[in-house]
Amino acid sequence: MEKLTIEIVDHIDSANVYSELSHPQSGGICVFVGAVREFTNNEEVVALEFETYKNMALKEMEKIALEAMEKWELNKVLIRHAVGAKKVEEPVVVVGASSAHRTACFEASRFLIDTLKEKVPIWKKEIFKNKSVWVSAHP
Amino acid sequence: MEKLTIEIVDHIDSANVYSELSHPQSGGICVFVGAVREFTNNEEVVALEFETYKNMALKEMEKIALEAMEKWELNKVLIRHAVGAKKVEEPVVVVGASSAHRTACFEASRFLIDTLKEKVPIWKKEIFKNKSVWVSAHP
Amino acid sequence: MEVLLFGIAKDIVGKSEIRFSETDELPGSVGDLKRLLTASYPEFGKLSSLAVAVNSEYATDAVFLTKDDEIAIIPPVSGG
Amino acid sequence: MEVLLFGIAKDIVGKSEIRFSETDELPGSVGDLKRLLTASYPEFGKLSSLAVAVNSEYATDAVFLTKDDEIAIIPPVSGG
Repeated sequence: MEKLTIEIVDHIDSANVYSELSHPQSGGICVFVGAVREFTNNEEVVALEFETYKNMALKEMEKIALEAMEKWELNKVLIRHAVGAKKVEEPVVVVGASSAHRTACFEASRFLIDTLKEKVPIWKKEIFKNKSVWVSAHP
Repeated sequence: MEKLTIEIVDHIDSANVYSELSHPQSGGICVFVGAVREFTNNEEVVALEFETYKNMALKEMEKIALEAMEKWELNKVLIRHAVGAKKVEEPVVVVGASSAHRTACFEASRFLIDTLKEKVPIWKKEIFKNKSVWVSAHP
Repeated sequence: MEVLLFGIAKDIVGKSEIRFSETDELPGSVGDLKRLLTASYPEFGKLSSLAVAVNSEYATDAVFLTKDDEIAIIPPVSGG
Repeated sequence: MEVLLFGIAKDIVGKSEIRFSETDELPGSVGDLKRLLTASYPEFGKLSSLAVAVNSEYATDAVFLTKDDEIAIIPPVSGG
Protein backbone atom coordinates (compact mmCIF):
# COMPACT_ATOMS: atom_id res chain seq x y z
CA MET A 1 0.00 0.00 0.00
CA GLU A 2 1.67 3.21 -1.19
CA LYS A 3 1.65 6.11 1.24
CA LEU A 4 1.99 8.70 -1.50
CA THR A 5 0.02 9.23 -4.69
CA ILE A 6 1.55 11.95 -6.89
CA GLU A 7 0.19 12.29 -10.40
CA ILE A 8 -0.28 14.58 -13.36
CA VAL A 9 -3.14 13.30 -15.50
CA ASP A 10 -5.29 14.33 -18.41
CA HIS A 11 -8.55 13.76 -16.60
CA ILE A 12 -9.40 13.61 -12.89
CA ASP A 13 -11.94 11.09 -11.68
CA SER A 14 -12.98 12.20 -8.20
CA ALA A 15 -15.01 9.07 -7.48
CA ASN A 16 -12.03 7.00 -6.34
CA VAL A 17 -10.27 9.49 -4.11
CA TYR A 18 -11.91 8.26 -0.92
CA SER A 19 -10.83 4.68 -1.43
CA GLU A 20 -7.34 5.81 -2.44
CA LEU A 21 -6.95 7.61 0.90
CA SER A 22 -8.74 5.08 3.07
CA HIS A 23 -6.55 3.29 5.61
CA PRO A 24 -7.37 1.07 8.60
CA GLN A 25 -5.61 3.47 10.97
CA SER A 26 -7.31 6.56 9.56
CA GLY A 27 -10.34 7.92 11.38
CA GLY A 28 -10.34 11.02 9.16
CA ILE A 29 -9.92 11.69 5.46
CA CYS A 30 -9.90 15.22 4.08
CA VAL A 31 -10.08 15.95 0.37
CA PHE A 32 -9.95 19.24 -1.49
CA VAL A 33 -11.01 19.46 -5.13
CA GLY A 34 -10.28 22.56 -7.17
CA ALA A 35 -12.65 23.03 -10.09
CA VAL A 36 -13.22 25.50 -12.91
CA ARG A 37 -15.41 28.40 -11.87
CA GLU A 38 -17.81 30.05 -14.32
CA PHE A 39 -16.77 33.61 -13.55
CA THR A 40 -13.53 35.41 -12.72
CA ASN A 41 -13.94 39.08 -11.82
CA ASN A 42 -17.41 38.96 -13.40
CA GLU A 43 -16.08 37.76 -16.73
CA GLU A 44 -17.43 34.50 -18.08
CA VAL A 45 -14.77 31.80 -18.33
CA VAL A 46 -15.14 29.46 -21.30
CA ALA A 47 -12.38 27.08 -20.19
CA LEU A 48 -9.07 26.87 -18.40
CA GLU A 49 -6.00 25.49 -20.08
CA PHE A 50 -3.26 23.94 -17.94
CA GLU A 51 0.33 23.41 -18.97
CA THR A 52 3.13 21.93 -16.89
CA TYR A 53 6.84 21.25 -16.75
CA LYS A 54 6.08 17.68 -15.83
CA ASN A 55 9.40 16.33 -14.46
CA MET A 56 9.82 19.25 -12.17
CA ALA A 57 6.14 19.46 -11.22
CA LEU A 58 6.15 15.83 -10.05
CA LYS A 59 9.33 16.44 -8.04
CA GLU A 60 7.86 19.54 -6.39
CA MET A 61 4.58 17.74 -5.66
CA GLU A 62 6.48 14.92 -3.99
CA LYS A 63 8.50 17.37 -1.89
CA ILE A 64 5.27 19.00 -0.71
CA ALA A 65 3.75 15.62 0.19
CA LEU A 66 6.87 14.60 2.11
CA GLU A 67 6.96 17.93 3.91
CA ALA A 68 3.31 17.41 4.95
CA MET A 69 4.20 13.96 6.27
CA GLU A 70 6.95 15.47 8.39
CA LYS A 71 4.66 18.14 9.80
CA TRP A 72 1.66 15.90 10.54
CA GLU A 73 1.08 12.23 11.28
CA LEU A 74 -0.49 11.08 8.04
CA ASN A 75 -1.24 7.58 6.79
CA LYS A 76 -1.77 8.56 3.17
CA VAL A 77 -1.29 11.64 1.01
CA LEU A 78 -2.55 12.31 -2.50
CA ILE A 79 -1.79 15.14 -4.94
CA ARG A 80 -3.18 14.88 -8.45
CA HIS A 81 -3.28 17.67 -11.02
CA ALA A 82 -4.87 17.70 -14.44
CA VAL A 83 -3.43 19.28 -17.59
CA GLY A 84 -5.04 20.35 -20.84
CA ALA A 85 -8.32 22.18 -21.38
CA LYS A 86 -10.93 22.03 -18.61
CA LYS A 87 -14.49 23.33 -18.73
CA VAL A 88 -16.67 24.82 -15.98
CA GLU A 89 -17.22 22.42 -13.03
CA GLU A 90 -14.47 20.06 -14.21
CA PRO A 91 -11.97 19.18 -11.47
CA VAL A 92 -8.44 20.43 -12.09
CA VAL A 93 -6.70 19.39 -8.89
CA VAL A 94 -7.34 16.98 -6.02
CA VAL A 95 -5.32 16.91 -2.82
CA GLY A 96 -6.03 14.96 0.31
CA ALA A 97 -4.70 13.17 3.33
CA SER A 98 -5.84 10.60 5.85
CA SER A 99 -4.87 10.43 9.50
CA ALA A 100 -5.89 8.94 12.83
CA HIS A 101 -7.52 12.20 13.95
CA ARG A 102 -9.15 14.91 11.90
CA THR A 103 -7.01 17.94 12.71
CA ALA A 104 -3.98 16.47 10.92
CA CYS A 105 -5.79 15.68 7.67
CA PHE A 106 -7.55 19.07 7.55
CA GLU A 107 -4.37 21.05 8.18
CA ALA A 108 -2.33 18.88 5.81
CA SER A 109 -4.84 19.22 2.97
CA ARG A 110 -4.86 22.98 3.30
CA PHE A 111 -1.05 22.98 3.30
CA LEU A 112 -0.93 20.74 0.21
CA ILE A 113 -3.11 22.98 -1.92
CA ASP A 114 -1.60 26.26 -0.66
CA THR A 115 1.95 25.07 -1.29
CA LEU A 116 1.07 23.51 -4.64
CA LYS A 117 -0.29 26.87 -5.83
CA GLU A 118 2.88 28.59 -4.68
CA LYS A 119 5.58 26.24 -5.95
CA VAL A 120 4.52 23.66 -8.51
CA PRO A 121 5.38 24.61 -12.12
CA ILE A 122 1.91 24.47 -13.59
CA TRP A 123 0.44 27.36 -15.52
CA LYS A 124 -3.20 28.20 -16.05
CA LYS A 125 -4.58 30.21 -18.93
CA GLU A 126 -8.09 31.59 -18.57
CA ILE A 127 -9.96 31.46 -21.85
CA PHE A 128 -12.68 34.12 -22.08
CA LYS A 129 -14.93 34.77 -25.08
CA ASN A 130 -12.63 37.38 -26.62
CA LYS A 131 -9.26 36.91 -24.97
CA SER A 132 -7.09 34.60 -22.94
CA VAL A 133 -4.87 35.42 -19.95
CA TRP A 134 -2.05 33.57 -18.18
CA VAL A 135 -3.17 33.77 -14.56
CA SER A 136 -0.92 35.65 -12.10
CA ALA A 137 1.66 36.39 -14.80
CA HIS A 138 1.50 40.14 -14.25
CA PRO A 139 1.30 42.12 -10.99
CA MET B 1 -30.38 22.31 -7.46
CA GLU B 2 -30.62 21.96 -3.67
CA LYS B 3 -28.13 23.95 -1.65
CA LEU B 4 -28.36 21.62 1.34
CA THR B 5 -28.05 17.85 1.57
CA ILE B 6 -28.86 16.56 5.06
CA GLU B 7 -29.23 12.81 5.47
CA ILE B 8 -29.08 9.90 7.86
CA VAL B 9 -28.50 6.71 5.90
CA ASP B 10 -27.66 3.05 6.42
CA HIS B 11 -24.69 3.08 4.09
CA ILE B 12 -22.48 5.90 2.84
CA ASP B 13 -21.25 5.86 -0.75
CA SER B 14 -18.39 8.32 -0.94
CA ALA B 15 -18.06 8.11 -4.70
CA ASN B 16 -20.80 10.65 -5.42
CA VAL B 17 -19.93 13.33 -2.92
CA TYR B 18 -17.86 15.37 -5.34
CA SER B 19 -20.65 15.62 -7.90
CA GLU B 20 -23.17 16.38 -5.14
CA LEU B 21 -21.12 19.41 -4.08
CA SER B 22 -20.02 20.53 -7.53
CA HIS B 23 -21.41 23.90 -8.62
CA PRO B 24 -20.56 26.22 -11.55
CA GLN B 25 -19.63 29.02 -9.14
CA SER B 26 -17.49 26.81 -6.90
CA GLY B 27 -13.75 26.86 -7.44
CA GLY B 28 -13.21 24.79 -4.29
CA ILE B 29 -14.85 21.74 -2.77
CA CYS B 30 -13.78 20.39 0.60
CA VAL B 31 -14.94 17.02 1.91
CA PHE B 32 -14.26 15.32 5.21
CA VAL B 33 -14.97 11.62 5.66
CA GLY B 34 -14.93 10.05 9.10
CA ALA B 35 -14.20 6.33 9.05
CA VAL B 36 -13.83 3.48 11.52
CA ARG B 37 -10.29 3.17 12.86
CA GLU B 38 -8.79 -0.19 13.71
CA PHE B 39 -7.48 0.82 17.14
CA THR B 40 -8.68 3.05 19.98
CA ASN B 41 -6.19 3.48 22.78
CA ASN B 42 -4.32 0.42 21.48
CA GLU B 43 -7.38 -1.81 21.71
CA GLU B 44 -8.55 -3.46 18.53
CA VAL B 45 -11.98 -2.28 17.40
CA VAL B 46 -14.18 -4.93 15.80
CA ALA B 47 -16.91 -2.53 14.75
CA LEU B 48 -18.72 0.66 15.66
CA GLU B 49 -22.44 0.76 16.17
CA PHE B 50 -24.30 4.02 15.61
CA GLU B 51 -27.70 4.90 16.97
CA THR B 52 -29.63 8.14 16.50
CA TYR B 53 -32.67 10.09 17.53
CA LYS B 54 -33.45 10.68 13.91
CA ASN B 55 -35.97 13.57 13.94
CA MET B 56 -33.84 15.62 16.21
CA ALA B 57 -30.56 14.66 14.55
CA LEU B 58 -31.82 15.84 11.15
CA LYS B 59 -33.02 19.11 12.70
CA GLU B 60 -29.67 19.69 14.41
CA MET B 61 -27.74 18.82 11.23
CA GLU B 62 -29.83 21.32 9.28
CA LYS B 63 -29.20 24.03 11.90
CA ILE B 64 -25.46 23.42 11.62
CA ALA B 65 -25.56 23.61 7.82
CA LEU B 66 -27.55 26.86 7.94
CA GLU B 67 -25.19 28.31 10.50
CA ALA B 68 -22.25 27.47 8.21
CA MET B 69 -24.01 29.20 5.33
CA GLU B 70 -24.38 32.32 7.44
CA LYS B 71 -20.73 32.32 8.47
CA TRP B 72 -19.23 31.60 5.03
CA GLU B 73 -20.26 32.15 1.41
CA LEU B 74 -21.10 28.61 0.36
CA ASN B 75 -22.79 27.33 -2.76
CA LYS B 76 -23.52 23.87 -1.41
CA VAL B 77 -23.36 22.07 1.93
CA LEU B 78 -23.66 18.36 2.66
CA ILE B 79 -23.94 16.49 5.97
CA ARG B 80 -24.58 12.74 5.83
CA HIS B 81 -24.28 10.34 8.75
CA ALA B 82 -24.57 6.57 8.75
CA VAL B 83 -26.29 4.46 11.40
CA GLY B 84 -26.01 0.77 12.28
CA ALA B 85 -22.88 -1.37 12.51
CA LYS B 86 -19.76 -0.22 10.65
CA LYS B 87 -16.52 -2.12 10.21
CA VAL B 88 -12.94 -0.85 10.00
CA GLU B 89 -12.38 1.57 7.08
CA GLU B 90 -16.11 2.00 6.49
CA PRO B 91 -17.21 5.64 6.26
CA VAL B 92 -19.54 6.75 9.05
CA VAL B 93 -19.92 10.43 8.28
CA VAL B 94 -19.34 12.74 5.33
CA VAL B 95 -19.48 16.52 5.52
CA GLY B 96 -18.49 19.00 2.85
CA ALA B 97 -19.02 22.36 1.27
CA SER B 98 -18.28 24.12 -1.97
CA SER B 99 -17.47 27.79 -2.43
CA ALA B 100 -15.95 30.26 -4.87
CA HIS B 101 -12.63 30.29 -2.97
CA ARG B 102 -10.99 27.57 -0.91
CA THR B 103 -10.77 29.18 2.51
CA ALA B 104 -14.54 29.17 2.95
CA CYS B 105 -15.03 25.50 2.09
CA PHE B 106 -12.12 24.37 4.29
CA GLU B 107 -13.26 26.37 7.31
CA ALA B 108 -16.89 25.41 6.82
CA SER B 109 -16.12 21.69 6.55
CA ARG B 110 -14.13 21.80 9.76
CA PHE B 111 -16.98 23.65 11.47
CA LEU B 112 -19.54 21.12 10.18
CA ILE B 113 -17.76 18.08 11.60
CA ASP B 114 -16.73 19.78 14.87
CA THR B 115 -20.25 21.01 15.55
CA LEU B 116 -21.86 17.73 14.49
CA LYS B 117 -19.72 15.88 17.03
CA GLU B 118 -20.74 18.34 19.72
CA LYS B 119 -24.48 18.67 19.14
CA VAL B 120 -26.10 16.04 16.93
CA PRO B 121 -27.88 13.27 18.88
CA ILE B 122 -25.98 10.30 17.49
CA TRP B 123 -24.34 7.75 19.76
CA LYS B 124 -21.43 5.50 18.96
CA LYS B 125 -20.69 2.22 20.69
CA GLU B 126 -17.23 0.76 20.24
CA ILE B 127 -17.34 -3.00 19.96
CA PHE B 128 -14.10 -4.63 21.11
CA LYS B 129 -13.44 -8.37 21.30
CA ASN B 130 -14.56 -8.69 24.93
CA LYS B 131 -16.59 -5.60 25.69
CA SER B 132 -18.45 -2.68 24.22
CA VAL B 133 -18.39 0.96 25.30
CA TRP B 134 -20.63 3.98 24.60
CA VAL B 135 -18.07 6.56 23.52
CA SER B 136 -17.75 9.72 25.68
CA ALA B 137 -20.52 8.61 28.03
CA HIS B 138 -18.31 8.82 31.12
CA PRO B 139 -15.74 11.47 32.08
CA MET C 1 -46.13 11.03 29.31
CA GLU C 2 -43.42 9.11 27.46
CA VAL C 3 -39.71 9.66 27.62
CA LEU C 4 -37.50 8.26 24.84
CA LEU C 5 -34.14 6.79 25.77
CA PHE C 6 -31.05 6.48 23.57
CA GLY C 7 -27.51 5.16 23.77
CA ILE C 8 -26.29 4.50 27.29
CA ALA C 9 -29.55 5.89 28.75
CA LYS C 10 -31.37 2.95 27.20
CA ASP C 11 -28.83 0.55 28.74
CA ILE C 12 -29.14 2.17 32.18
CA VAL C 13 -32.91 1.95 32.27
CA GLY C 14 -33.06 -1.35 30.36
CA LYS C 15 -35.65 -0.19 27.84
CA SER C 16 -36.04 2.40 25.09
CA GLU C 17 -38.90 4.32 26.68
CA ILE C 18 -40.22 5.28 30.09
CA ARG C 19 -43.97 5.73 30.44
CA PHE C 20 -45.51 7.74 33.22
CA SER C 21 -49.09 6.62 33.70
CA GLU C 22 -52.01 8.92 34.45
CA THR C 23 -51.73 8.15 38.14
CA ASP C 24 -47.98 8.88 38.40
CA GLU C 25 -46.79 12.23 39.59
CA LEU C 26 -45.48 13.78 36.35
CA PRO C 27 -42.25 15.78 36.31
CA GLY C 28 -43.26 19.41 35.79
CA SER C 29 -40.02 20.59 34.18
CA VAL C 30 -36.87 19.32 32.53
CA GLY C 31 -35.03 19.85 35.82
CA ASP C 32 -37.64 17.77 37.68
CA LEU C 33 -37.32 14.98 35.14
CA LYS C 34 -33.53 14.89 35.52
CA ARG C 35 -33.80 14.75 39.31
CA LEU C 36 -36.43 12.01 39.14
CA LEU C 37 -34.35 9.93 36.74
CA THR C 38 -31.12 10.33 38.67
CA ALA C 39 -32.89 9.37 41.90
CA SER C 40 -34.30 6.20 40.34
CA TYR C 41 -31.16 5.33 38.32
CA PRO C 42 -28.03 6.66 40.05
CA GLU C 43 -25.95 5.67 36.98
CA PHE C 44 -27.25 8.83 35.29
CA GLY C 45 -25.29 10.84 37.83
CA LYS C 46 -22.04 9.33 36.60
CA LEU C 47 -22.39 10.44 32.95
CA SER C 48 -20.25 13.22 31.47
CA SER C 49 -23.42 15.19 30.81
CA LEU C 50 -27.15 14.70 30.65
CA ALA C 51 -29.40 16.68 28.34
CA VAL C 52 -33.11 16.56 27.63
CA ALA C 53 -34.84 17.33 24.35
CA VAL C 54 -38.43 18.52 24.26
CA ASN C 55 -40.14 18.18 20.88
CA SER C 56 -36.74 17.38 19.38
CA GLU C 57 -35.02 20.55 20.57
CA TYR C 58 -32.48 20.81 23.40
CA ALA C 59 -34.30 22.17 26.47
CA THR C 60 -32.93 23.90 29.57
CA ASP C 61 -33.88 22.75 33.06
CA ALA C 62 -36.49 25.51 33.34
CA VAL C 63 -38.61 24.29 30.42
CA PHE C 64 -42.06 23.02 31.51
CA LEU C 65 -43.26 19.61 30.41
CA THR C 66 -46.75 18.62 29.36
CA LYS C 67 -47.93 15.13 28.63
CA ASP C 68 -48.21 15.79 24.90
CA ASP C 69 -44.56 16.78 24.52
CA GLU C 70 -42.11 14.43 22.82
CA ILE C 71 -39.45 14.11 25.49
CA ALA C 72 -36.07 12.45 25.05
CA ILE C 73 -33.07 11.82 27.27
CA ILE C 74 -29.86 12.82 25.47
CA PRO C 75 -26.76 11.26 27.04
CA PRO C 76 -23.35 12.54 25.84
CA VAL C 77 -23.43 12.48 22.03
CA SER C 78 -20.62 10.82 20.07
CA GLY C 79 -21.41 10.98 16.36
CA GLY C 80 -18.84 11.40 13.63
CA MET D 1 22.67 24.93 -24.31
CA GLU D 2 18.88 24.71 -24.41
CA VAL D 3 16.41 26.63 -22.31
CA LEU D 4 12.83 25.34 -21.98
CA LEU D 5 10.01 27.87 -21.98
CA PHE D 6 6.56 27.46 -20.41
CA GLY D 7 3.34 29.43 -20.06
CA ILE D 8 3.66 33.12 -20.78
CA ALA D 9 7.45 32.73 -21.32
CA LYS D 10 6.69 30.63 -24.38
CA ASP D 11 4.30 33.31 -25.66
CA ILE D 12 6.85 36.10 -25.08
CA VAL D 13 9.62 34.34 -26.98
CA GLY D 14 7.28 32.77 -29.52
CA LYS D 15 8.65 29.24 -29.15
CA SER D 16 8.98 26.54 -26.50
CA GLU D 17 12.78 26.46 -26.40
CA ILE D 18 15.77 28.74 -26.86
CA ARG D 19 18.97 27.20 -28.21
CA PHE D 20 22.35 28.78 -27.71
CA SER D 21 24.69 27.51 -30.41
CA GLU D 22 28.37 26.63 -29.84
CA THR D 23 29.42 30.02 -31.14
CA ASP D 24 27.07 32.05 -28.88
CA GLU D 25 28.35 33.50 -25.66
CA LEU D 26 26.67 31.24 -23.06
CA PRO D 27 25.19 32.69 -19.86
CA GLY D 28 27.49 31.57 -17.03
CA SER D 29 24.89 31.68 -14.26
CA VAL D 30 21.16 31.84 -13.63
CA GLY D 31 21.51 35.59 -13.02
CA ASP D 32 23.29 36.03 -16.37
CA LEU D 33 20.57 34.09 -18.15
CA LYS D 34 17.83 36.27 -16.62
CA ARG D 35 19.67 39.47 -17.65
CA LEU D 36 20.23 38.16 -21.16
CA LEU D 37 16.59 37.17 -21.57
CA THR D 38 15.21 40.41 -20.18
CA ALA D 39 17.52 42.40 -22.45
CA SER D 40 16.33 40.49 -25.53
CA TYR D 41 12.66 40.30 -24.47
CA PRO D 42 11.71 43.27 -22.28
CA GLU D 43 8.31 41.66 -21.59
CA PHE D 44 10.07 39.41 -19.06
CA GLY D 45 10.73 42.50 -16.97
CA LYS D 46 6.98 43.07 -16.59
CA LEU D 47 6.18 39.67 -15.04
CA SER D 48 5.26 39.32 -11.34
CA SER D 49 8.31 37.11 -10.90
CA LEU D 50 10.80 35.16 -12.96
CA ALA D 51 12.43 31.97 -11.76
CA VAL D 52 14.82 29.52 -13.36
CA ALA D 53 15.04 25.79 -12.81
CA VAL D 54 18.27 23.89 -13.34
CA ASN D 55 17.87 20.14 -13.70
CA SER D 56 14.26 20.51 -12.58
CA GLU D 57 15.03 22.27 -9.29
CA TYR D 58 14.53 25.95 -8.52
CA ALA D 59 17.93 27.67 -8.78
CA THR D 60 19.12 30.97 -7.28
CA ASP D 61 20.82 33.61 -9.42
CA ALA D 62 24.27 32.45 -8.23
CA VAL D 63 23.94 28.92 -9.64
CA PHE D 64 26.43 28.24 -12.50
CA LEU D 65 25.16 26.84 -15.78
CA THR D 66 26.87 24.28 -17.99
CA LYS D 67 25.68 23.23 -21.42
CA ASP D 68 24.57 19.81 -20.21
CA ASP D 69 22.14 21.23 -17.64
CA GLU D 70 18.39 21.06 -18.25
CA ILE D 71 17.43 24.70 -17.89
CA ALA D 72 13.88 26.03 -17.74
CA ILE D 73 12.31 29.46 -17.40
CA ILE D 74 9.59 29.41 -14.74
CA PRO D 75 7.20 32.36 -15.05
CA PRO D 76 4.74 32.92 -12.16
CA VAL D 77 3.07 29.56 -11.48
CA SER D 78 -0.72 29.31 -11.29
CA GLY D 79 -1.69 25.70 -10.75
CA GLY D 80 -4.63 24.55 -8.67
